Order: sequence, then C-alpha cells, then structure tokens
Amino acid sequence: MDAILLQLLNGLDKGSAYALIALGLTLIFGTLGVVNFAHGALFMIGAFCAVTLSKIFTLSHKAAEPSGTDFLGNPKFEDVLYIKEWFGDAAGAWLLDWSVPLSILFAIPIMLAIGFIMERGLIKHFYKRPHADQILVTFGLAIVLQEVIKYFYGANPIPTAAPEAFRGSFDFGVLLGFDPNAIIYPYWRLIYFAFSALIIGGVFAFLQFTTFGMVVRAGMADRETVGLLGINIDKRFTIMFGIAAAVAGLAGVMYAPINSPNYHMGMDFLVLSFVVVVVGGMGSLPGAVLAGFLLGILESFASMNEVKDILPGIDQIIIYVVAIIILLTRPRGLMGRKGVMEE
Amino acid sequence: MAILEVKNVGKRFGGLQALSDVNLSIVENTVHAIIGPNGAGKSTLLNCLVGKLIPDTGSVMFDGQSVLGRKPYEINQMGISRVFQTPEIFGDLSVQENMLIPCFAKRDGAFRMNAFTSITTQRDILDKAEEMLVEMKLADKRHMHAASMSRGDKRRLEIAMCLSQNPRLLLLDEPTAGMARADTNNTIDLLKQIKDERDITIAIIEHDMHVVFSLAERITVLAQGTPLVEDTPDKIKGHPKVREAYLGESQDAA
Amino acid sequence: MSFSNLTRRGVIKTGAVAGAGLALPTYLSAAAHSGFTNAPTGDTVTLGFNVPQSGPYADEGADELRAFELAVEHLNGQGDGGMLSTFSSKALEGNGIMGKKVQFVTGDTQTKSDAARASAQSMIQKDGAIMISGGSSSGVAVAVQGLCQEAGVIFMAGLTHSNDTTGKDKKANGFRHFFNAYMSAAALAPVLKNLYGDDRKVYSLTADYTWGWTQQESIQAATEAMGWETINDVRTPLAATDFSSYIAPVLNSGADVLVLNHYGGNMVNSLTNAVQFGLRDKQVNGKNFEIVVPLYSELMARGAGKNIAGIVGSQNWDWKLENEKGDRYKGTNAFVKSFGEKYGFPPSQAAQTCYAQTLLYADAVARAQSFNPCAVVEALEGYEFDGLGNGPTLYRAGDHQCFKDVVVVRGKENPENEFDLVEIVEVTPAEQVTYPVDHPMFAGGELGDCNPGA
Amino acid sequence: MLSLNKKDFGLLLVVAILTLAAPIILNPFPANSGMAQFNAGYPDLMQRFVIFGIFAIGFNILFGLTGYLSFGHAAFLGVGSYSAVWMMKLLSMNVIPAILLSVIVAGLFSVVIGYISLRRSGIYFSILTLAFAQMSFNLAYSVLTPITNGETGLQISLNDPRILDGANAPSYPNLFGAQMNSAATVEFGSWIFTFSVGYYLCAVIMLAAFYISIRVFRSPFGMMLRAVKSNQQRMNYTGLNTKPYTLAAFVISGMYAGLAGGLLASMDPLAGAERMQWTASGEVVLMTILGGAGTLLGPVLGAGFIKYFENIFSKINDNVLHGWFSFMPDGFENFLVTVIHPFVGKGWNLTLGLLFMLVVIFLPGGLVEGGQRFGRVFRRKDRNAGSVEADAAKQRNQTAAE
Repeated sequence: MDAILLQLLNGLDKGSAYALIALGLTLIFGTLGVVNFAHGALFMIGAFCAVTLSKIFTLSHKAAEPSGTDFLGNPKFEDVLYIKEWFGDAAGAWLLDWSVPLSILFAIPIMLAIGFIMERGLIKHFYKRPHADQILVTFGLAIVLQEVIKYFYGANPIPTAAPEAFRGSFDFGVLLGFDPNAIIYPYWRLIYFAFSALIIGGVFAFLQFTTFGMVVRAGMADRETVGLLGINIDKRFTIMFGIAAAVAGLAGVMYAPINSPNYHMGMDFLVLSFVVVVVGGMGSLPGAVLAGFLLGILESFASMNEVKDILPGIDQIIIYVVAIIILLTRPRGLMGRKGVMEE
Repeated sequence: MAILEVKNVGKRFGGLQALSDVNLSIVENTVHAIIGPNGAGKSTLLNCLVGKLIPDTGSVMFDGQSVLGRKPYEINQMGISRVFQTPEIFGDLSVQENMLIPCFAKRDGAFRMNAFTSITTQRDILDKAEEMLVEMKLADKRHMHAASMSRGDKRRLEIAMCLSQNPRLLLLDEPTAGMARADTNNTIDLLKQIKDERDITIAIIEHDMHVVFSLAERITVLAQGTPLVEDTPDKIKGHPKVREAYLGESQDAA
Repeated sequence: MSFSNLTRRGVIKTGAVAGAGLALPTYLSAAAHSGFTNAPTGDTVTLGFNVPQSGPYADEGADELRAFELAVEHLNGQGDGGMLSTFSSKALEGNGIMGKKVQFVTGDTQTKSDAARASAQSMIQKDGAIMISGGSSSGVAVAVQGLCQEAGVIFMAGLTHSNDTTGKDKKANGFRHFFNAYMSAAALAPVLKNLYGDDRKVYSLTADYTWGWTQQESIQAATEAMGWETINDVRTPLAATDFSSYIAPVLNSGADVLVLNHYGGNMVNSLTNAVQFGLRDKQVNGKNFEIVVPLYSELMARGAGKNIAGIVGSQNWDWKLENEKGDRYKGTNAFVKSFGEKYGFPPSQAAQTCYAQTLLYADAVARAQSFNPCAVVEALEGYEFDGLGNGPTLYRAGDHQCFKDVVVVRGKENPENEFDLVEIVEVTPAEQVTYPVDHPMFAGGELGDCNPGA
Repeated sequence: MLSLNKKDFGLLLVVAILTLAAPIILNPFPANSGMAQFNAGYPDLMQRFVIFGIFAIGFNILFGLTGYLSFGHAAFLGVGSYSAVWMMKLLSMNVIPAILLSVIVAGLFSVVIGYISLRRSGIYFSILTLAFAQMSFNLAYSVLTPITNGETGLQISLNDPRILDGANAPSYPNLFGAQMNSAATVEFGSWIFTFSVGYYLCAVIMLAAFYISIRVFRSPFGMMLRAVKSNQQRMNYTGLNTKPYTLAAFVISGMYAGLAGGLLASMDPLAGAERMQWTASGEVVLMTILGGAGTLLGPVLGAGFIKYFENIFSKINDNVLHGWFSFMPDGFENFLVTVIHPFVGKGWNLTLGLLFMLVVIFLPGGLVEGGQRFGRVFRRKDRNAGSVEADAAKQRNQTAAE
C-alpha cells in the first residue's frame, strides 16, 4: 500500500514535469500551428539560465594565498567571489545558495526575448510551410542551440543545487500513519510539483479569463475568422510564442537541481514531450496536462519491482505501449480535435 | 425501374433524429433532386447512400444489392459516383493524372499492385482519359496543376472524373454552391448535356431552385429528416405544403 | 601512371588466400608487400585517436584527446617527456617510433558503435592509421576492437570497464590498460567491509545493459563473499534521466546500502536523485545509510557536484596517487606536471589510461623493432612494466588485460576545486584483484590469433 | 530503354556513371596534399553513401509519395542488420542469404507495424511509428540482449556454427568467395584510388534500388500513392482502397530499410541497437527532406550530404587546421583557426544544424531544387523543359503556399 502511494506521489511529480514541458509545446502548436522541435532546446536553455546565474554569482578574482601550493607546486591562489566582496559574506552566501529560485527572475526576460526573436526571425516564415519543413528547421535550430551551449559549457552535466533549505525530504508516511521513511519525498520535487501546478493554472487562467486569452483561443479554433475581424492575431501569436518559450524555460530552471543540466537534456525530453502532446491530442492544453500526469504515473508504477517481475523490461517501453494503446483506441489522443494534423 | 431503393431509413445523432422513416426510390435514367431547408437531413441521407454513415434502421438497395455496411470505395465500385459540394480533386497532381486515376480504378478495381508497369504503356487508360478530357473541354489544361485551376474547371474536372467511370448513379451534392451565376449556368448546361448523352441516373441535392427546376425530372422534398412529398417539378412548384415548408422562404430569400 | 598490386590483391585471389583460416582482409595500403595493414612507408607513422566528441561523453573524449596529443609530443621528443623518463622500459628515445615521426588523426565515436566503427574505418582506410585508441564506453570498445581485429591493426582500448572487453569479446589485436568491473568489485569489497562492517543489506540499481550487468554481478559476488546480503537489484533503463521512481522505494526496503551500477549521465542523475531523497541522512537498521558507486570518474563526479561527498567508489588511477601513496606510483607526478602545465588542470583517469596506452604501444613497437601487429602483440603479451603511474603492471598474455593496483576513493566533503573532488581511501594491491583467465565472469570468448591484415 | 522514358533513362545513366566512378570522383585531391582531408573515396564511407542512399530512396517511396511521415524506419534498418548478422553466424558468410533474410524479416516487421500504425494518419501515425521503433531500440539494448547482444552489438565470432560453410570458407562476409573488404588500389601519380568489392556490390544494389524506385514513381501504383497524399477522400469515392496502397508503400520502404541494414551488416558484420534509435529514424527523414522529398535523386543526395559531414567534418581537428593555414602569418593563422574551430571536429554537429536550417529556409525543395536553380542560371531559355524533379519541387512549393 505504501509502495503504491509512494509511486503515485512520484508519478504526480514526474507527470508535472512532463505536463509543464508538453504545455508549452502544445501551446505553440495549438496557436501557431507550428511543430516546434526546438522546444526541448528551450527547456535546456532554461536550465542553463540557472547555471549561468550561478556562474555569474561565482565570478571571482584571484588572490594570492601564501599558505599552500597548487597541484603543480606553483604558488597557490584563492578565488575570491565578487559577490561576497560586494554584498558581504552572509548576503553573498545567501545569494549563491538561492541562485536557482532567483534564476526565475533572470530567465523570464531571457526566455521571452529568445521566444520573440525565434518567432519573428524564423518561425513566422514557416506558418504556411508544410509541417515537415517546420520539423526540419526547428530540429536544425535545436541542434544549433545545443551545440552553442556545448561550446560554452562543455558536455559534462553541471551540478546546480537547490537552496540549502530545500534539501532533504519530507516524510509523508508519518502523516498518514505509516512507518517513518515509508513514504518520503524530496522537498525540491514537491516544490517543482507546486510550481508546475501554479504555471499550468496560470496559463489556463490567462487563456480563460483575459481578453488576450480569448482572442488567442478564438485564433486557435479558427485563425482566419479572427483575422477577418480585423484583430492583429500575428502580434498576439508572437507574444504566445514568447510565453511558451518562457514556460519551457521556467520548467528548465526549476528542473536544474533535480538533474544536473547538460547540453543534450533537451533532446532527451523532446521525444517524450511529443509523445505526451500527441497522446493528449494535438493542440489540446488540457489533453497535454492530462497525458503528462497519466504517463508520469504509469511510468512510476511500471518501475515497481512487483510489476517488473511479471513483465520484465516494462519500464523501458511503458510510455510507448500506453501511447500506442491510446492512439489506437482514441484516434486523436485523449482530447484532440478532429482534423488537426491528420494530413 | 428503380435503381436506388431507400426504405425506412432512420439515423440518430445523440439526441437529434436526423433522419426518420425515409423512403425514396430513384428511377433509372432520370434526374432526381432532393431539396429541403437547412438541417432537413439532405446531407445525412447522401452520406448514408455512399457509405460514409450507416443508418440505424432501414435498408438502402442499389440495383438489387444492399449498400449498407460497405465502404465508400466498394459502393463506388458498385457504380455510384459522388460529386462534392467543394470540388474534391487531386490538387497536387496534373489534370491528366486526375483523369487517369478513376480510369485505373474502374479497370483495376480498388487495389492493384501494378508498381512496375509504366503508365505510358497503358494505352487503353490513356485513351479513355484523353477522350474524357476532350469531351469535358479540359484537354488544353491537361498538364496543369489541378489545384491551380479555377473553381469552375475544378468542378468540371471532378464531374469528368466521376463520368469516366461510367457510373450508373451520379450523386451531386450542391454542385453549384458558392458559384458565380455564369459558372452555375455552365454547370447546368454541362449536366443537361450529360443527361442527354448518357445512360445515367443523376441524384442531386441542391439549394438553388434555378438549378433544380432546370434539371430535375422528379423532386423529393425533405423536411425535418423525413420526406414531405415527392413529385414532378411542376407539381412541386405548386404544392402548398412545400411552399409552406420551404419554397416561400427560399424564394423570398433569393 | 602505375598500377600496383592490382592482380595481387584482386578479387579473384581473395578466396584462395582466405583459405588460410582466419580472415585475411586486404585493406589498402601503400606497402602491402610488407605483410601487414598500413605499414608505414615514409618517415612518419599515423595513429588514430577515436574519442567521443559529441554526445554525453564529449568532455571525457576531450580529455582523452589532450592526453593523446601530449603522448605524441613526448614520443616525438617535444615537451618535457612526461612519463618517458619514469617508464621502466627505455626503448623509446624521443625520436618518434623507430625513428618515424608520430602523426595522428582524430575522429568522433559519438559513443555509438556504428559511428565509432565508421570513424575507425576511415582512419584505417583513408588515413592509414596503424593503431587505434580511445573511446569512452564498453560498447564502443568492443565494436572497434572487433573491427581492428578484422582490419589487422592494433586496438589500445581507452576507457572501457566491462568485463567483456577482455572477457567474452576479447580479441588478439586488442589490449586494455583500464581496469574492469571485476577488479572494481574485488578492490572495493575489503574497503567497504572496513568502512561499513560485514553485516549490510544491499539494494542495487543497475543500468540495464551489458556493462551494468557485469558490474552488478561482480559487486554482488564480491560483497556477498564478505557477508553482505543483496536484498534487491533493480534494472534501470539506459534512457532514464529521472531515477526518482527507482530511488523512492529504497529506504523502505530494509536495505542500508545503495549500490549504483551506473556510469556517465545515468550515474550523475541517479546519485543526485538519491542524495535528494535524503538517503545519506537516514539511519536504517541502526546504521548510517550509505551509497556506493563502484566506478568513479572525475568528470562525472564533477557533474554530480556536492552530492558525491562521502560516496565510495573505485578508480583506475588518480592524479594524487604518487603524492599520497608514494614512490610505487612514480610516473604520476611527471604526467600530472606535463599535462597540468600544458592545459592548466590535472588529468583525469581517462587521460592517463590513453596516455599510457599510447606509450605502451610505441614501446612495444620499439622493442619488437617492427610495426607488424603480430610483433606488437608478442611484445605486449606478458609484458611487465612500471613507472606509468599505476605501479608495477602486467599485460597478461591470456586475455590482454592489465593487472595493477586499484584505487579506492571517496568523495571529499569540502573539495577545494572542481579537479580535486575525491580523496584516496586505499589502494588495493594487484594480487587481490587478479583472477584466472578462465574465470566464469570472463568466459565465452577466444582471443584468437593476431591478425596482421594484408 | 529498360522500360524507362528518355529522361529517366538519362538520369539512371548519370547516376550509374557517378556511382561506378565514385572511387575516382570522390578522391579529387592527391593523397598527400592538405586537401586530402576532404577526400571521401575510401570504401567504408562510399559504402555508407550508397547504403544510406538505399535507405533514403525507400523512405522516399513512403514519405515522398504518400506523405506519411514515419519516425520509426530505423527499426527496420536495425532488424535487417540483426537478421543479416544472425544469418552469417548460423548459415554462411556468403552475403546473399544474409541480405535476403534481412529484406524478408524487415518486410514482415513492416507489415505488422505498418498495419497497426496506418490506422492513424498525420502526426498520430508518426508517433505510432516512433513508439514502435523506440520500443525496439529499448528492448534490443536491454532485455533482448540474448538475441541482440545489447550494448556491444551482435558480432560474428570464430566459433559460430555457420552450417553451410565448409572448413575453408572465408570467415569474412563474402560473395561466393570474394570478400567484402578486399580491394584493389590503383596509384595514379600522387592520387590513390581504391576499388573495393563491398562498395561495388552496394553500388550495384543501389542502382537496382534506384531503378526500381523510378519504375514505382512512373507506375500507376506510384500515381495512386501521390493521390493518397493529395486527397484521400477523393480516393475513397473513386473506388480506391487507400489502406493497401499505403501499407504496400510502407512495406516496400521497410524492405528497402531492411536491405540497407543487411548491407550495412554485410560490409561490416556488426549490428548495434543504436541503429534503431529515434535519432537514426530522424536522420533518414532529414536526408530525404534535405535532398528533396518526392524527387528521385534527392534522397540519395541528402544521404551523401549528411554522411559526408558526419565522417569528414568530424575529423578536422586543430592540428589539421593549423596545417592548412600554416603558410599564413602566425597571428592570422591562429585567428583563422579560432574562427573555424567551433564548426569542425567536435563542432561538426553545429555546422550540420546550420546547414539544415539554411537549406530548409532558402531551398524548400531541398538540394534538388538548389541544383535546379543553379542550373537555371546557366540556361535561362530552357525554363519550360522542367524535369520531373522540378515538378515535384514545384508542387511542394505550391502545396506550401496554400
């Protein structure tokens, strides 16, 4: 029982990451009709925003340290952090510790800007091109983006820790009357879950309750009609692309402490997020969220020993098996609209 | 003799009874129009005839064989061709290729793995297609990209494609919808010519009364999913029930 | 215009030639008459360094490449000579190999066996490389080793840790300096017993592919031999990035040690996840919960950051070895010095193994006075040497595996910089990690005969 | 000739000449010159050119004609390779049974996967194929290791049974005794050309595959496939059953992939699971689109383009760069090396990505369209004599404009 609860919790957490990544992807697809293979790269860039900020915080200059020598026997120098010099030891240390949450503020303008530039500079020329061309050009862009990151940051994962206050894990089991340690879950992952819920809720509220959102939703349903009404839908679409990029970026920022970011993490998530979006139904926001959670939970259950004993290797393929079953029983995914991307 | 016999057909979509108790019989070598106000069930009925929908009740017999449960392509192979409201042609292919495809379908059936025969060796098909292109005055456009033709030409091409298969029953779904007057008249003339020159039965769903009364030999009026009355055009024109249900408003509107 | 060898090496003859038994592929070479593939003709000799340059191991590949370049420099008599001065054999004189200047070509394995073989093929067929070295995974090593065997060139494996490389997939033309999973386990077991006692319950997560399995098998055998109990072993998909669903049940399983048979990105992520779950802060069965990562790599430790603090694992070599464990490991400081002065930071174990392999190859050629692969094989088989940083080492004839001391390390609590993340706990002597050639974990393959190619 | 019209026969002839003369054409630089770095005329790479050419030609029959974008064709390539290696392990080192089996097994797999996946269209179809391929990859890498040898890949070994081979049979893949890796080297001044058995076997098979693809393109069947892409509704109401057409196209392209996989294994007896990964499937998509989907020649060009980058650009390291520019003043040399450095060697992916983008942005019809534009500059007058290739490229643009 506790094992099941634990995996359910874990699945919700995994699912929230999937849902968050898929949300941006389906947003771009639903509004602009563009299949964005560079979405994973945006997620990766988000994570590297967190890395960059912590690098900025650790900028330092060398000060001679007479006491020791370095590995070559030369006089030793110590790194002195500017941040500690400027803000004092305590405040500097605090800033350093909190660099990941602070990166959110840092990442939003960057991701919005990247989104705007991408849309205006590239994507907008591809609205009327076949999906295959969109896939190819955004895939090329994804490669370029990740290679640029690799050039500056290397291929190795870069550890990016969560604030000290959020390390360790919370014992749910005790709350529910189980033995201690039966159901524990890391604080940061709980925060990720809450953060995802917040962002997903925010995006929904934005689309549901603002005029802007209404126009965009109308544009999603029927772009031409909205255009005929004399509404400048293009401008709104640019903003939507920026928002989607920001959502992907924030998902990346918050993900950085969970797994050390590396330059190809975007590709790792790309296939998965596409499966999530398609299982949810192309262009459907609730579908993407639902599918994200569904796949997250099923993946968690599939990794249980009890399940693997019966079906060896099931955790390797569960996502794909579920995708196949859903697509065969529900032609357009869980909540897809008819006629979208069926040609 | 009736070529198409529709008996007691009913179709329900959720809470909406789209068709109920439809009886219709189309006599061979006539032009039969089905008219009715919006939402009368015309398109639903048409879709039941070509296999896109399967009626909940009743039967549809074509030339003594039931069409129910058959796929659209099987029904086409039985001899029913359909012309769509907006012309459905192969936009990416040339006009000539558009003509060749139905000819192949007629000769080779629903599927044939003839992957190693060159089209250029298929003289019978090429001749047949050429003949149709000439007949339908599309010969000079033969190398044109079909999608880049005018709407009238697309319609003409679509009808030509259907006719090349020598169907016994041609179903037309509002063939002049959205057309300019001149194009509409051209289409009427074309259909008249077809009717005169061929042994063919034509069933036409139409909104435009001008088209209906220019062509039809018999008219069925559909209202709220059920046939109101069936008669010759002259009788329909004067029929009080029809006027009440349909024509009065429509003619005013027109 | 000259047509050379056209009839000699033509198609018709091949069938008859092949009757000799082993494959006798006829690779192009300017001097086929010398009797082996890519025999160097001019005043240069070309070596092929095939390392991952794209993909997750690109940084490790870059470090290997640095070491190769350094080795080539030293062979050609440039720089400070590095380990040449400490190497027990004095056959190398700093004038290239047998007087031929050493050149090299590089390629990208992408850590995919296909791409690695394509890259190695181009080195052999196009650039005339006579030896291939490098690589950062066992899949690639085994694939390229097989290719070199067929092509008739020597393969000096880079970083490959699976038992299979010198076990069931061993090849006469292939040599491995790096240690393997069995040796890791044998070296770790006594140290773990000292550190954590002889009554422990192990839960292991194992990367679900060949290397992971051999690693797990080795560790399980070694720890059970000293009294530990393995209560569960869970296979994790290679593609997994988030290990939370595998880590979550660990604490409640009754285990008090978690063994992570992962490497590379898998290792970084699973360890990060395990520490996130707070496993290291927990007490189980009245003991501190411990995590063990059998195969350590400096680069991966860097990726895991602070999470490696206190985690025990094994290494083939560490740059602090000579300073901390003394003269036995001479060569280490010489290498660190020339590497550090050239690149500004200390070398990784991958760099050291690649450097050593290049020197060992060159030395074998010099001793054999021939580039013929069979002569090189003969020179390396059963060769005992010292002064390359690992202490006295034997290249065993039976399986072409090096036997030397294994370093057991632990993540530092407060590392000074990103190159000094681990401390040396102990060095397990070679005798303790030596196994018979026919050990069941290595059974199944045959070394075969050396293949000189053309 | 060969039941082809003049234009197609001409194309086939040109391709045949280029393919057969490839060992010379691809080695334009003397072996000892600095530019020799760009020579691609060595057996392994040439084999890859034509083998991936076959893969892409087959993929184009599905994607270029029917528009069904499969993201799982690498699975058939992998299955083909595994079958071929198993055949060589169990039966004989002769490549004929290996290649035959790889085509058959890939065909069977594609029947099953195609039958299921073709129940959906558009991106739903793509994801279904992707799911099957990823499942194959994941399983081949892990639980199916007894069959696939997992991480290390399936290789031949000395103690394989090989029941058809006698004691003296060659222990390397061969065609009735002619080993795939045997080669003749011809020196012509400082140029060195290598003619290998393996390459010529692949080249001949590629020409056959290319010829078949022309026939398919020009057949009623090929026209039906293009009709499927254009308008399925009209197909159905014209009495044509689209399912068997698309399934046939899927299976044909799957068999082409299997053939390519079998050839890969025959040239180099190893079958690794990575061959089935989604990136490998993506690669053939890129090849096809990059070259020009729906054109005859495009996929082959695309395959060559990508493989050239992968194998040639990745090998250019700083040493090589310094070698090129050594005649320049030191400062300038270093500057040039610094500028070029990020784009070659370990940065070859970056260059490839940039080129993808440039081609897609400026040449929507792929390299074939680029070639035509180039050609048009030289013969303005001849504008109407558009080849089939031009038509396909044009059609793509027009569809795009709608």
